[in-house]
Amino acid sequence: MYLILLPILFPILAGVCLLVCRKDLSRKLLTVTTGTCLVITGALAITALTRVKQDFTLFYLTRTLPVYFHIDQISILFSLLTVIVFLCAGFFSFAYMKHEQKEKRYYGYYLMAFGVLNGLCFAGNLITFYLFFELLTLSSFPLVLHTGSKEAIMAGLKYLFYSLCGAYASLFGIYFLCQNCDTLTFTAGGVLQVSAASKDGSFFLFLAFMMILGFGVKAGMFPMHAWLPTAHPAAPAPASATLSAVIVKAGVLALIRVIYYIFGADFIRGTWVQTTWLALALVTVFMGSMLAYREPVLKKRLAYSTVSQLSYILFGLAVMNEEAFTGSLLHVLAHGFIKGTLFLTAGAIIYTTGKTKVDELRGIGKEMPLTMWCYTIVSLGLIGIPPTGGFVSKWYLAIGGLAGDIGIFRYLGPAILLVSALLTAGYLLPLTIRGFFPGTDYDYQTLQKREPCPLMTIPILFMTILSVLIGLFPTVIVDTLTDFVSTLI
Amino acid sequence: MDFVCNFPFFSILLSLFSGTICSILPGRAAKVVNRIVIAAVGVMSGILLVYLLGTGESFVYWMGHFPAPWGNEIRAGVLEAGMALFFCIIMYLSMAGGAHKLFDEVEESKHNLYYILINLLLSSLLALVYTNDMFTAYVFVEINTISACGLIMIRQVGRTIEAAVRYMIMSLLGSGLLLFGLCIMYDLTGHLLMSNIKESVSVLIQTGEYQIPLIVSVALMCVGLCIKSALFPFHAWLPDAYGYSTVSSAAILSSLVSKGYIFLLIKIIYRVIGFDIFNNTRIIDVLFVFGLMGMIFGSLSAIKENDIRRMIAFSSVAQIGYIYMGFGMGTQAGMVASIFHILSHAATKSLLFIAAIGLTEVSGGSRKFIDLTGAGYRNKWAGVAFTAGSLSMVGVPLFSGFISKLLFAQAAVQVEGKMLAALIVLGISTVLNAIYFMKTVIRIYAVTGDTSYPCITFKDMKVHAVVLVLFVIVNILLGVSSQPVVNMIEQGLAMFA
Amino acid sequence: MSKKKSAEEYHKTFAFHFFRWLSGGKDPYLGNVEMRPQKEYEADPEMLLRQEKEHDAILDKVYDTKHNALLKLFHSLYEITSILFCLFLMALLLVTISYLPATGAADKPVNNEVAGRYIEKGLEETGAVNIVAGMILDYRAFDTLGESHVLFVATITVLILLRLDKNKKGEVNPLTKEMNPNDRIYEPKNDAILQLVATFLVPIIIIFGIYIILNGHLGPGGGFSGGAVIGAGLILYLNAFGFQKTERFFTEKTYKWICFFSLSFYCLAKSYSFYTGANHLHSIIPNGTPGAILSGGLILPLNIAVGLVVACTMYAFYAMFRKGGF
Amino acid sequence: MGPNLLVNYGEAVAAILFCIGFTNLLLQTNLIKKIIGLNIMDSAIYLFLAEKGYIAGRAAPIVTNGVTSVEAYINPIPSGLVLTGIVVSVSVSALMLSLTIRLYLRYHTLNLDEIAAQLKKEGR
Repeated sequence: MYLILLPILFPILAGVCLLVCRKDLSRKLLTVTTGTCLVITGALAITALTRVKQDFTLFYLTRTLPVYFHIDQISILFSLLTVIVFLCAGFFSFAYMKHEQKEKRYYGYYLMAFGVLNGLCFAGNLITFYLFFELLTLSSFPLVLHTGSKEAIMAGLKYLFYSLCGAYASLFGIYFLCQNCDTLTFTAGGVLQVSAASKDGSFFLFLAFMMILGFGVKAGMFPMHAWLPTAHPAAPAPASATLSAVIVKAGVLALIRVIYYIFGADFIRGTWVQTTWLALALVTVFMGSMLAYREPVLKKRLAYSTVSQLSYILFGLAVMNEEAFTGSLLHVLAHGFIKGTLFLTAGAIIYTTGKTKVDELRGIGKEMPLTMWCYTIVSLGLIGIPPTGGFVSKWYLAIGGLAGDIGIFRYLGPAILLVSALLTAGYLLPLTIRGFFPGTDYDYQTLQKREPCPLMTIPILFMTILSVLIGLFPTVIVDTLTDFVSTLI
Repeated sequence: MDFVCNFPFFSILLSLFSGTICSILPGRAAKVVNRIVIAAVGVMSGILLVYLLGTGESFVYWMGHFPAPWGNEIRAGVLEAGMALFFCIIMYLSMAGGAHKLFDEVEESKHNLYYILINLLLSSLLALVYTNDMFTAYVFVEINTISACGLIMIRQVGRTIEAAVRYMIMSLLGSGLLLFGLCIMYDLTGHLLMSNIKESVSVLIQTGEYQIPLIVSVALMCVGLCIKSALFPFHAWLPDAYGYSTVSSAAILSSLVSKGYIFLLIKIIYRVIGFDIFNNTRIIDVLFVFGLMGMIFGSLSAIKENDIRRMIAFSSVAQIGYIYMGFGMGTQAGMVASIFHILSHAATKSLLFIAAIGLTEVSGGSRKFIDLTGAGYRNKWAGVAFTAGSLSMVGVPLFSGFISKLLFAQAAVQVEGKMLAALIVLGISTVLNAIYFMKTVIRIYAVTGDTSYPCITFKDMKVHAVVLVLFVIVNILLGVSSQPVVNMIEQGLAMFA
Repeated sequence: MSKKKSAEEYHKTFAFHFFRWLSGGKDPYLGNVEMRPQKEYEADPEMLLRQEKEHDAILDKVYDTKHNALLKLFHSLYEITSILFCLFLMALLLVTISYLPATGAADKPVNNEVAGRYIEKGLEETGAVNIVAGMILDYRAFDTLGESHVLFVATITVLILLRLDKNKKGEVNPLTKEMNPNDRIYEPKNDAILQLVATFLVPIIIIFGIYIILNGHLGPGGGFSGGAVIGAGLILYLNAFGFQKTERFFTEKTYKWICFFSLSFYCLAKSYSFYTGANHLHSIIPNGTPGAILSGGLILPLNIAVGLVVACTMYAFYAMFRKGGF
Repeated sequence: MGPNLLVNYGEAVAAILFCIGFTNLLLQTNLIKKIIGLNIMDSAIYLFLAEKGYIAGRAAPIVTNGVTSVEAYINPIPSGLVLTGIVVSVSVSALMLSLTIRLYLRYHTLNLDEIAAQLKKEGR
């Protein structure tokens, strides 16, 4: 029973202890402690996922609103992603954080964010979800402003305000849902009372839209995406990896929970909300890619790429049929691993060379071949070239889009996805090309191999392999997904 | 009658009498007496609360040898006992948290006077909570006002004295209106005891006699108490009074004194006029509108403020607005939300004041934001506590502020006409809250190169740190286990009727 | 035939003194009474002008009065709204009053069973001939207990604001900095008229005050009014003879202890009576024969306590206002 | 308008006085005048209360010749309230006056606006 609490509470407590602990731990001890905590948390999370079959009510916040945990397939999917990315990025940061200050604080908040994310995945009703959603913002925002420079603080503030505003927009909806739902427990197919839905239909559509916008902030959806490209470059590389791979996925998880488990897909399908949502998602896809294409700074370019790729997922959710939904979930995984790898490679590059702009990185492939090979492989995956993970997910998304009953977007959607894929190639591959083929005037004499230490390369390699594996054996995942996806649609 | 039933009377008389005793004691002994009295009253209220929860019925207590319409009475129910207990906790913590500052800001020979004021303030708060008689309420409102004024100006700088004058002027306007309303009400009903007035009022309403004077008298009493509790357009005295007085005073004033008046208003609404009759007047709409305005304008002024204490003070204006908005909804749920917010705001605001003093101490005594940069590192306990308080104010789950906002929203959803306005303003005000509190939190945790200010560790501030931790615990308790509290409030309101 | 006295001798006679006094030839108090002619206060016009200018300059500097149209607008708006509000309030109250029951009528809701019992049974139940005294000190004694504490807390605040304390640490008391250090300039001159009159009047006033207090339950009067009269007597004495003389019998310590004992007695006595009343116990305090001086149960002692407190408080207010101490 | 305005002329005067006091308290910038306004306001309320207690042709509520009949005396309650009210008003006036003394000693003016301006100039 209480097993479900352990992966949530243990890292949070460990993080608090680290933060409160007064003594200056030696770097080695700190690393070992944090590493152990991370591994234990991962193990606990996996145990909880496999063992816990029961629901668990911790306590009642108000009479009708319990803090309640429940594990379903979506939880398993997101939780696995969280554990893998957090472990990889955590080990990466043991090497990376050497050149940053205040490591203890970083690890403390890192562990807390880990625990909160686990809680977010396990949350069984909307109010618990909201609770952890807010906590996630608060525990991840110290990671953004970690460096303490003026830009970092401003970026952190921007992140905080965008997130809080978004959360309040959704809270607005929760207030009403409390009244008009029998329960806020996540139930496939929605819990909105039929009477309320038929009586104040348009009002609840508006609420749904508010909540989409509100939670969409976290997922970087169009009108409120601006925090993403400022927050990512400001954070240390492993933090941006988790931010981009997992934390923004909290927004996606939120939308899945709200639309499919609270309102119910049938309620939204075919209304102006779906249309607007589709339009916003597509605008974001295209705009993110364009902005990434024009961006010279590597990490910022990757951040814009995140904006664009996340909206692939949102597009899939907005289409609301089985294929698209499966595609979305697959893309959650694929993008998680790919973007994690990309940010980690960017971190490795910054760590070894200190260069941040794409133009400066000529010949980087000769210097750090292993890292750059990983970069290239996952880039191909993100573009959607078979047999990587990105291909499968985009395939499903496109199929779903074409099959969906969504008017003009039926054709517009896949077209924009295609254009955006081309743009993705346009902004990711130049680094590979210049890195491996620096041109004739490159001075090969000064070139030296400076592959980063194994603590950095192994996580990168691991995640690369995972992203390829998803592409090679998608059926394993798709089969498990199909069953419950059909219950949602 | 059980012996426990004497406890409300004991607590009022004990605190009243301790005020007299303190007048002949030196400062240090007065402090001890004061602490013991607050603790004793707290314990008695706690026992009384348990007793009342057990019996499930309120009781009246004769103050003298004569029964209801002739003698004075006090009355205790679950809500009253709970409020008294809560007031004692907050007051004890505020006193303990600000005690070390008292030596810097108040002349030592006047310390015992300070404790006299605190004792009398406690007794007047208790009397306001327990009383069943309108005129007694008026007399103790005056004690409350005067001792609050004393608390403001005991730190004798120009600002506080000016603030005290402004406070007195506004308060006297309020008392005048309250007394006039009271007199008219007396003229119409011939009674001064709340229960008897209520009977007469319901008779008057049924017969349709004296409708206009009745409404006017209710309105006068409401306006009087609104002025006294610093509802939005009458808040001009508040920032200076809370911002410059010594820190215990500020914490007590913002979290208890204004709440005492508000609680009296609740009693008037329920016990004198009757909830339904009150809701049928236009007065609740006026309260609603001013509450909403207070929520927005208070926050806006707080954003513009450059001084941490004044910022917290302005935030009080906004929070009082919340409470009146809850009244204005005119439903039981709104009332419950307001009462919960009274508790939540009291716990949070005093926490913020006490934490703010810890931050200013490590910034050379300056309360300007520019000097507070990085203060959270220099005084870790205060920094963490301030952050916790801010999060509660902003309405982050797990803290008390979230629950009160949730309750307000749930209440608002049930009211047809006022739903949208309430929710929108709630949203705006929350975002504004977030802006200025988060701004402050970032500021105190920003890294600064300036190392001229000293750092403070736990050793230097044991009591202060413990108080801060206790405040945070109270806050989280209210946020996590709100259900028993809400049940208690509902039970108490049911006993009012 | 009377013997003609020499001029020298004549100057010693009573007749000479009398006629000289009659004709105003000599002021008998000359030399006995300090009579420094006091100049009427005239403000230096230049200084006034300067102050005015300073004042304008401050306002100008702080608010930028010339250019601050918003402030002007706010001020005028404030005035207009407050006048309108007051007019509105007045109209409202007048309309309300027009609906109230008629003054002087006997069948108003006010004259109900409550007032009836006070009048009919008051004498029997409280033992006080003065029904009002019986009401405020027995039926509704809790109010009155509160009321005397209002007075107490007000003195405390006045003490906080105006008491001059000797500082041990040698820090500058904010009050001493502000106050004129030479507070003895307010001391009365040796004004013999005042002193003589005071010698006669003060005892009478004080006895009258005591009478009012002791008679509080028998006729009009009571602790508060009697105390105020005694306070007035003390203030007169202070004005006539100065602080040095009053300090011999009335210092801050006296004040403190009198207040303490009176209020403590008040609190304890009333606590006893409330406690017995609420618990339906028999009170041991007898009501006595109505009309006798020792009657009315607790009313007489309470009146004395209140009277002492009020007398001391009145005197304390005055002394504080004058020079921040006793 | 109700029927009793002319009969209740005493109360009407009290109301007008109350408003005069109220306006003074609000609008006067001079502190002493404000305090006078306060006292006018309080006195108006006492007048109001006294009018409430009055019953035509009856005596003050002091038992004379052992007559304890309701018809003999006026209502004692308002008188008691006035007594209590007077004490409150005395206390408040004393407090206000001592505040005024302090402010005058410090700022040499009784004008509240001017004091506010000087405070702003002090910048504390």
